Amino acid sequence: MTVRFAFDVAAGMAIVFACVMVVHRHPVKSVLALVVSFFALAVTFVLLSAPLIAAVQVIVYAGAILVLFLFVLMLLNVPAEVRQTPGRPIHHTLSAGAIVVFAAALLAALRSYGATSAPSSPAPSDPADLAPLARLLFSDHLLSFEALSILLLAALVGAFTLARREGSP
Amino acid sequence: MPSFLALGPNDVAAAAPEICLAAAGCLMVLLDAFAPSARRWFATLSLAAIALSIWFLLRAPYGLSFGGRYETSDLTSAAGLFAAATAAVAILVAKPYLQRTGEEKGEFYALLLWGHLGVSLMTRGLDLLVVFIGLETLSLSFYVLAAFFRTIHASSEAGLKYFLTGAFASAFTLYGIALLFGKAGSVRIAALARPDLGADPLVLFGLLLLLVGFGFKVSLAPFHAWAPDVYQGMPTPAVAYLSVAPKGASVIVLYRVLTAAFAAGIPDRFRTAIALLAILSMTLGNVVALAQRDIKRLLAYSGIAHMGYVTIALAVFGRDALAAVIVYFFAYVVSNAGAFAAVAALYRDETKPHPVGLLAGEGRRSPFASAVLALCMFSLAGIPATAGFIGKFFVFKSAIEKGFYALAIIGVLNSLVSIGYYLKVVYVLYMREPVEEGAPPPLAAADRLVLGLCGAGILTLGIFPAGLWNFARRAAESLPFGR
Amino acid sequence: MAEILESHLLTVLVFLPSVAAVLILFFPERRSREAKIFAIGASIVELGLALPLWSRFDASSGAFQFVERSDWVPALGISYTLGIDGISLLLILLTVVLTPVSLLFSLTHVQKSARAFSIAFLVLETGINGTLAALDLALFYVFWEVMLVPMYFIIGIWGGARRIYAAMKFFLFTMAGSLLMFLAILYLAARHRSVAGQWSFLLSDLATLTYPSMAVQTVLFLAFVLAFAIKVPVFPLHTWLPDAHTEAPTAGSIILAGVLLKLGVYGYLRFALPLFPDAAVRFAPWVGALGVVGVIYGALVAFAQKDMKRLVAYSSVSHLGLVVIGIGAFTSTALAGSVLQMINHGLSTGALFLLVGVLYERTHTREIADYGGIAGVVPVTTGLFLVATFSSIGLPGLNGFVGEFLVLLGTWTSDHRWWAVAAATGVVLSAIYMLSLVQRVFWNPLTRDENRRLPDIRASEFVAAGVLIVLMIWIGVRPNDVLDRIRPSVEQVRRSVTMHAGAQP
Amino acid sequence: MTVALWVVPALPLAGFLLCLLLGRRLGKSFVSAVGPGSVGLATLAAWSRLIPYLTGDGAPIVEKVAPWIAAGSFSVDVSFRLDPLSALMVSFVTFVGFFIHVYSIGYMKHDETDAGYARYFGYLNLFLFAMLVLVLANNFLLMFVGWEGVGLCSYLLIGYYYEREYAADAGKKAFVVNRIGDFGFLLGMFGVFSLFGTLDFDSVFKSAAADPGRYAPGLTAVCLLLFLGAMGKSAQVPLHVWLPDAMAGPTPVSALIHAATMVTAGVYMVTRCNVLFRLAPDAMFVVAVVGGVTAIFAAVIAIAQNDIKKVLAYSTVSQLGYMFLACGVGAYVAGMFHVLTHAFFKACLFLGSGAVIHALGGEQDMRRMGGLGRRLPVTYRTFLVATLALAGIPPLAGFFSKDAILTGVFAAHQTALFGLGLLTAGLTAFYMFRLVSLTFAGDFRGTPEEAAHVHEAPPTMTVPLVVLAFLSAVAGFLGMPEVFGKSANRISAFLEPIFPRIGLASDEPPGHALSPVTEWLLIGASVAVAVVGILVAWNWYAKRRGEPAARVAASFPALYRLVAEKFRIDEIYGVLFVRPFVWLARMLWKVVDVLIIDGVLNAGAFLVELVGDVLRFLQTGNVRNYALTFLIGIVALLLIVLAG
Amino acid sequence: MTPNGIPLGDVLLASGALFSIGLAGALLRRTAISIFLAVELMMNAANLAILGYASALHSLEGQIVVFFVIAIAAAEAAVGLAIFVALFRHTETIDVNKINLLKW
Repeated sequence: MTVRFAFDVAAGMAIVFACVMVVHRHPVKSVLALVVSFFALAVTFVLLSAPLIAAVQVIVYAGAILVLFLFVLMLLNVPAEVRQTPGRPIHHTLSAGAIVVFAAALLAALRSYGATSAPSSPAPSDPADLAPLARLLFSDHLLSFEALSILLLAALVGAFTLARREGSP
Repeated sequence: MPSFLALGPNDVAAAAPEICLAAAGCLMVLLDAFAPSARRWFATLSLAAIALSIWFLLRAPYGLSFGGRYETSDLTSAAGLFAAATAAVAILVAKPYLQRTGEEKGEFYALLLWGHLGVSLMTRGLDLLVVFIGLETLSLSFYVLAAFFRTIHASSEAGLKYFLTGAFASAFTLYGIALLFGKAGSVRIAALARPDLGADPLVLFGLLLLLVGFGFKVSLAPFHAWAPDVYQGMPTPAVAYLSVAPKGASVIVLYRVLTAAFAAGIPDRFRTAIALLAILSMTLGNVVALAQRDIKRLLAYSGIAHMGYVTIALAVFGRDALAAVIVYFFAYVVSNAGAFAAVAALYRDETKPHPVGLLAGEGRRSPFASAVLALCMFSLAGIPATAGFIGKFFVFKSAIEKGFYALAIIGVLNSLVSIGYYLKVVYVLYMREPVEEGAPPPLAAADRLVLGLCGAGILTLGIFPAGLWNFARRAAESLPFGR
Repeated sequence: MAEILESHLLTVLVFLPSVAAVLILFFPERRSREAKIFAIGASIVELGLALPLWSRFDASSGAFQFVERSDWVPALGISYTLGIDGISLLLILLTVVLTPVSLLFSLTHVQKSARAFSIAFLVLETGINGTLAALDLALFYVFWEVMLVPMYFIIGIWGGARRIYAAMKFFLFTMAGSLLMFLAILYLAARHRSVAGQWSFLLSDLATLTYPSMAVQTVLFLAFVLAFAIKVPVFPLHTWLPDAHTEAPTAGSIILAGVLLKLGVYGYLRFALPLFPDAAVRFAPWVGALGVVGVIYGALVAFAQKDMKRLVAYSSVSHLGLVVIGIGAFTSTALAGSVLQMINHGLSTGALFLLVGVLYERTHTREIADYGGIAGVVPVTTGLFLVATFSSIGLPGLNGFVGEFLVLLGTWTSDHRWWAVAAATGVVLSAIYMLSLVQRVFWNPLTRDENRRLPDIRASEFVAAGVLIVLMIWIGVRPNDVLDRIRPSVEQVRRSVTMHAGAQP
Repeated sequence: MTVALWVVPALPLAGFLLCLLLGRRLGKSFVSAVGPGSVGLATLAAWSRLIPYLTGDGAPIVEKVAPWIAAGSFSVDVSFRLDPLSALMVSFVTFVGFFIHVYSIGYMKHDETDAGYARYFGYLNLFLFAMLVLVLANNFLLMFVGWEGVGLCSYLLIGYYYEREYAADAGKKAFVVNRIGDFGFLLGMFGVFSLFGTLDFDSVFKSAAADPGRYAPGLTAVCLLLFLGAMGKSAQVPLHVWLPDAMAGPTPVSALIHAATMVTAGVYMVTRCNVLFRLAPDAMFVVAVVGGVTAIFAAVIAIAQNDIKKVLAYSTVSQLGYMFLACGVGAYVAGMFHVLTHAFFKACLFLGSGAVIHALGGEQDMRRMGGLGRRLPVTYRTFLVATLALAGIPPLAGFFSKDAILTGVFAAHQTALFGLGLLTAGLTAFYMFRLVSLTFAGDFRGTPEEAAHVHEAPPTMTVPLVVLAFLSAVAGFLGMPEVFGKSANRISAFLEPIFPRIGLASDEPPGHALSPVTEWLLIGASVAVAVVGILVAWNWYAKRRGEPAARVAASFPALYRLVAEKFRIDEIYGVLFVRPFVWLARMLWKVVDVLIIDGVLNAGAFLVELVGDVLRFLQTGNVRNYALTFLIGIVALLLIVLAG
Repeated sequence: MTPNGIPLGDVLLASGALFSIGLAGALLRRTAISIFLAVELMMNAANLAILGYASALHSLEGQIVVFFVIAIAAAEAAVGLAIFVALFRHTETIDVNKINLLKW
C-alpha cells in the first residue's frame, strides 16, 4: 500500500515537473524542472523493482545528459523565449487540438486495454541481484550490446565532427 | 571466452558483414586523425568494406543467430544487396564531390558505413530492440552527415531539422515498441504472432506507432515534411544513400512486423490506413513536386510520391507484393541514386542551391551526365524499357491481381502527373540554351563510373527483369505469409 | 547470318535501327554529316531487309507469319513474341519507307546536333516496328511507350517556336491514354491466371478470355480504346495533333502523320477487337459516329487554318476519321478500305508535309499568307505538291481514291448507310480546303518579292518526295497488289470478332 | 490489224507525260509535235476501230485490260467498251479534239514561256485521255475515273493563267462544284452496287431490264443521285455557276472542254444509264424539268451579256439544258444527236470567238468590237454558218437536232416544257444574232491601235474553223426526221442497240407516233421562232445600232440589271453557303478547338500546378509545423484504425 | 498488478500522461533545446511504460531495453547538442521559428 502511495507521489511529481518543464519559457529553468522530473521517475523505477535502471537514470540522464544540456545552454547563452507577436495562432490551436485528441486516445487505450497476459515466470527472487540481468545482457542481447557500441561510437565521432571549430583537425 | 558470453562461430559468421563495416569505419577515423595522407584511399577502402561485407552476407549460413534475434535469408541478402548498391553509389559520388568541396574526411565515409550498418541491422533484426538500435545508428549517422558541411548554413539547418523531427519520430517508435513489448511480453517480433494479439486495440496502437515511426523514415506523407528541407541542405552523396536504402529497410521492417502480427491477414481498417497513406503520399508528392524549382527538393517530393507507390504494395500485403517492393527498390536504387549522382556531377558548386534552371543546355555541355540524368528521369517516370517501369509494373500488377483497382488507378493517374516535372528536367537539359558559357570541367572518373553503372542498370533491369523478379520472389518466401 | 535473317527477320528489322543508333554514338560531333549519311544508309538497309517480308509474305493466309517466340519473363508468362499479318506488314513497310525519306529530307535541313537527331529517328523506327510486330501485350505496351521518348525529343529539340508546349502536350496526351490501357492489360493477364491457372500476356491466349460481366468488358474495352483514340486521334481528343504536327520538324511531322497516327487504328484492330468482341460490337456505332464527326470537323477546321502545316494536320484528322468510319462499319470492304487508306494517308500526308517543309526551309514561314503565285518560281515543287494534293483529296488514278471509295462503299453496304452519305461530303470539303491551300500558296499573283528567287526543290528532297509520289501512283493504278495482302487479314479480324461476339453473358 | 481499245486513251496519256516531263527542255516545236501528234494518232487509232464498227452490226465489244480493285464482295476491272454510244462519242471527241489541238498551236504561240506551252498541251492531252476513258469505260467506276479526270483537267486549264486571281478562283469553283456533283455520282454508284452487286454496265443494265419490278423502287433515288453528278458536270441549274466563270481559261479550252466534249459527259452518262432512268419515271421528269428550266434560264441571261465568250458560255448551258430536256422526255437519241451537232457548231463558234479575241489582242467586250466581218472574212463566214446552225435554220445541223428534241418533247405531252423549248429556240436565235451583229456588223468601236492590230488568224486556226463549220452544216443529215423517210434517221437506227426493250411505254422513243402533219407543223414552228429571233436581232443591233434594245432595257431597268447580273446567283450562293461555311469553320476552330477542348485541358493542367503551388507553402520551413502535421497524421490514422 | 502491488494501470496512465506532456512541449516550445528536452521526456515516458510492463510480466528483458534506450538517448543528446552548436554558429539563435532558410 505504502509502495503504491509512494509510486503515486513520485509519478505525480514527475508529471508536475514535466508540466513545469513544458510551460516554463526559460530553457535553463525547464532543464532544471526536467532534472527533478527524472529524479522522480528514477524513484518510480526503483518501486517497479528496477534498481539498476533507476541508478542509470540518475547517473546518466539526470547527471550526464541534462548537465550537458545546461552546459550547452550556457555556452550559447540561449535567451528565454519571448512571447511571439503576433504568434502562430493556427499552429497553437491545431497543436492543442491534436494533442488533446491524441492524449485522450492514448490514455483511453492504455486504460481500457493496458492489461497484459499473466506472467509466465515467477517474480525474480531479489530484484537487486543483477547477475541474471547481466547474463541476459550478454547472452540474448549480445548483438544489441555490440551494436550499441557502434552507435555510441558513431555519436561520438559525429559530435566531434560537428562541434569542433573550423580549421582545427 | 567467458562462460556467460553466448557467441558461437555461427553468430560471428552472421555478424561478419556488420563487423567489417564497423571496423572499416573505425579504421578510417583513425587514419584520418593520424595519417591524413591516406584520405584519397578512403573511397576505395569504403568500397572494399562494402564489397567485403556483402560477400560475407551472401556467404553467411542461412538461418537464425544470436538466440534467434538475427536473420540471414534470401530476404536479407536481397535487402543487403540493394543497400550495398546504394552505399556504393553514394561512395563513388562522394569521392569527387568531397574533393571539390575540400571536405574529404574519414568521418564522412565512416558515418556512411555505420549508417549502412544500421540499415543492415534493421533488415536482419528479428528483435525490435535490434531494429531500434539499427534505426538509431542510421539516424544518428545521418543527422551528422546532414549537417556535415558546417560552413554551409543550409547543411547545418538540414541537420537540425532532421535531428529534431527524427528524434520526435523515434520517440513514437519507441513508445510503439513499449506497447508491443508490454502486450507480447517480449521484444521479439515473433512474439507478436500470438493469435490473441492480432485484434487487440493496444497492439494495433503500437503497430500504428511503428508504422508512423518507420513511415517517417520512408518519408510518407504526412510524415514527409523533413525530406525536402533535409535533401536540399544535405550533401548530395549522403542524400543519394538516405533517399533509398533506409526507406527500403524500413519497408522491410514494417513487412516483418505486420506479417508477424497479422498472420491471419491484415485487418481492413489497418489496410485502409496504409492505403490512405499511399494515396496521400503519391498525390501530395507528385502535385507539390510540380511546383519545385530546386532539383533536390524536386527529387525529394518525387521520392515521397514513389514511396506512395511502394506503400500500395504494403497495403496489398502479400508475398508477390513484397517481391514487388524488393524489385521496386532495386529499380529505385539505379534511378534515384543515379539521379542524385548526376545532380552531384552537374552542379559544380555545392555551396549554392540547386535550381533546375541551372541545368539549361547541359545536354550539350556535358552530354554523358545529362543523358544519364534524363534516363533516370524517364525511369522515375516509369517509361517502359527502364527499371522504373518494371518497379511500377510489379506493384500495380500485385494491386490489380488482388483487386485493388482504385489504388492502381490513382497510382497511374499520379504517374501521369509526375511526368509533368520529370519531363521538365529533361526539357531544361536539352531544349534550353545554356546559361553559362565555356566548356564545363570534365567528369571525374568516379562520376563516369557511377553514372555509367546506373544508366546500364536502368536499361538492364528495364529490359531483362526476369532474373530480378525470380530473385525477389525467392526473397519474399523468407517471410511467413498466411501461416 | 543468312539463317538468322531467315528465322529472325522481324527481330532484325526491329532492332537493326537501334544498333545503328548505338553505332552513331561513336561518330565524333563534328562528323555529323557522315553520321547523317550513315543513318540514311542504315535505314535503307532496313528497307532492303524489309522487302523479303513483302515477297515471302503468304498473301493467301490471314494468319500471323514470320512468328518468333521466346520467353521474356517466364514467371509471368510474358514472352517476346513477334509476328505480322497483312495489316502490320503494310504498316511496317510504310515505316521503313518513310524513315529513309524523312532522314533524306533532313540531310540538308537539320544542323543542330544532327547525330542526336539521327539516333532519335532510328530509335523511333525500332519502337514503331516493335509495336507493329508485337503479339504479346506486355511487349506491345513497352514498344508503344518507347516510341514516345524519341518523338518527344524530335519535337522538343528540333521543333518550331512553341515546340516545348507541343512536345509536352504530345507526351502527356499519349501517356494519359496508355496508362489505363496498361492497367487493363494487367487485369487481362491476372484474369487469365485466375481462369487458366497461369500467367499469360499473349494475345492469342487473352483473346479466348471471357469476362465476369459485360460491364467489366466494357470498362476494359474503353480503357484500350481511350489509348488508341488519342493516338488516332478521334474528336475530341485530337487537339494534341495540330500542335505536335505544326511544331515538329518536317521529318518528325512525316513520321508522326505517316505512321504514328495509324498505330491507334492498328491497335484497335489488332487488340481491342479480338479481346473485347462484344463491347466492340456494342460500341461500333459510336466509333463510326465519331469517325463521321472527325471527317467533317477536321475538314472544316482545316479550311480555317492560316498555317500550312496546321492545315495539313487537321486534314489528317479528317482522313483518319474516314478510316475510323470504315472500322466502325466493319464490312470486309470497309475494313480493307480503312487499312488501305491508312497507307494512303501515310504517303499523301507524308508527301504534303515534306513539300511544305521544302518551302519552309526556303522561306522559314508557314504562314499561307506569306506565299502566293510561286508556281512559276518553283514549278517542280508545285507539280509534286499538286500530285500529293490530288492523292489526298482522292482523285481516281491515285491511291487516295481507292481507299476512300472502298471505305465509303463498304460503309454504304453496312447497316449505317448514313455514315457513308455524311462522310462522302468529305469528298467536297477536302477539295475545298486543299484547293484553296494550293491556290493561296502557288497561284494568285506573286506579291512578295522575296519569293521571286526561291530555289526550286533540291535533288535529295526530290528523291524523297519522288519515292512517295511513285508509290501513290502505283497503289492508285494497281491497288490489288496491296489489297491482296490486306484481304485475308481483314477477314481474320472479322472472324475473330464474329466468332467470339455473343459469348459474353 | 486492230489496235486494242486501251491504246486510244493511252496515246494522249503518253503525250501528256512527254509534254510535262520533257516539254520544258525540248521547247515549243517538240511540244507542237507531240501534243497534237499524240491526239492525231489517237484519232487514227480510234477511227481504225470505228470504221469497221460503224459498218458492223453494232454488237458491243468489251476488252478487259486488267483487274483493278477487289476487296470484300466488291471487285471491278479496267475494261473498255465499244458500243454505238461510245463509238458516237469517241468519233467526235477525237475529231474535234484533234482540230482544237491544231488550232491551239496557233492560238497559244503568243504564250511566251516554253514551260507554259508544254503545260498547256500536257493538260490538253491529259484531258483527252480522261475523256476517252470516260466514254470508253465499261463500268461505272472506270467511267468515274474519266469523270473526275476531265474535271481535274478543266480545273487545271481554267486556272491555266494561274497568276490571275479570277482564273484561279474560277478553276477552284469549277472543281468544287463538280465535286458536289461527284458526291451524287459516288452515292449513285453505291446505290447501283447495293442494288445490283456490280458496277459493270452490261450486268447492271441486263439485270435491270430483265426484272424491272424488282429494282424499280430503289432506282428513283439512285437515278436522282446519278443525275446530280450529271448536273454538276453539265452545268445544269443550280450547279451551272461554274461554267461561265470557266471562260477564264484559254479559248480553245472553252471550245473543247466547256462546249464540245466534257460538259456533254452528263448527257452521255444519263443516256448510258437510260435503262435505269426509264425505270424511274419520276427521276426522268426531274431531268426534263431541270433541263427545260436551265435552257430558258441560261438563254435569258445570254441576251444581256456583253462578253462574247460569256454569251457563248450561257448558250452552252442553255443547249445542255436542251439535251437533258430531251433525255428527260425519253428522246435520248435526240439528246445525243444534239450533243453531236452542238459539239461541231459550238466548237466552231468558240474557236471563231477565239480568232476574234486573238485578232483584237485579248479584247472580249462586244461593245468594243463591230465591223469585223470585212476584216476577218474566214472567221466571219464560218462563224455565221455555225450561228445559223445553232439558231436552227434548216438545213444546218442544229435545225435537225433541235427539231428532234422539240418533237420528242411535244410527243411526250410535256406541253409546258415544249413551250419553254420553243421560246428558248427563239431566244437562242436572238442572242446569237445579237452577238453576230455586234461583232461583225456595223463599224469598229475599238481604239485605233486595236483597229490597226486587227488581222486574220493564221491557217492553223482557220483550217479547223472551216472544217468545223462544214461539219456543223452537214452533220444534221445523220438524223433527219421520219417525214423524210423511215430510214432517214440513221443515228437513231445506229443507237438502237443501247435502248433495250424493258416492256414499258418508254421502249418506243417518242415521235414515232406523230403524224407527218404534226411533224411538219412542229418544224414550221421551230423555224418560225428562229427566223423571228434572227430578224429582230438583226434589226435591232445591225440596222439600228442597238438603240431599240437600249430603249427596252431602259424601260425595265431593274429587270434588265437583274438579267445582266445573271440573277445574282453567285451572290446568293455567297450569302447562303460560302459565308456560313467560312464562319462555321472559324467558329469550330477558335471556339470548339481552342477555347473549349484545349481550354478545358489547359485549365486542368493549370489547376494541378496551382494546387501544387499552394500546397508547397505548407512546407513552412518551421520544424514545429512539421511535427504538427506529423501528429495530425497519427491522430487521423488512430481515428481510422481504432475509432468505434 | 506488479509484484510490489502497484497497479499496472497507474503506471501506464502516468507514462501516457508524461508522453502527452512531452508531446505538448515538443509542439509548443520554440527553442530547439527545449523541444529536444520534451522529446527526451517522451522517451522516458516510454521507459516508464516498459518498466511497468516488465515488472508486471516479471521479465528482465524490459530493463535491458530501457537500459539501451537510455544509452541511445545519451548518444542522441550528444549529437543533437553538437548540431545545435554548429547551427548556432550560422544563425546566432536556435529558435526554430527563425530557422527557416530551407522551405517551400
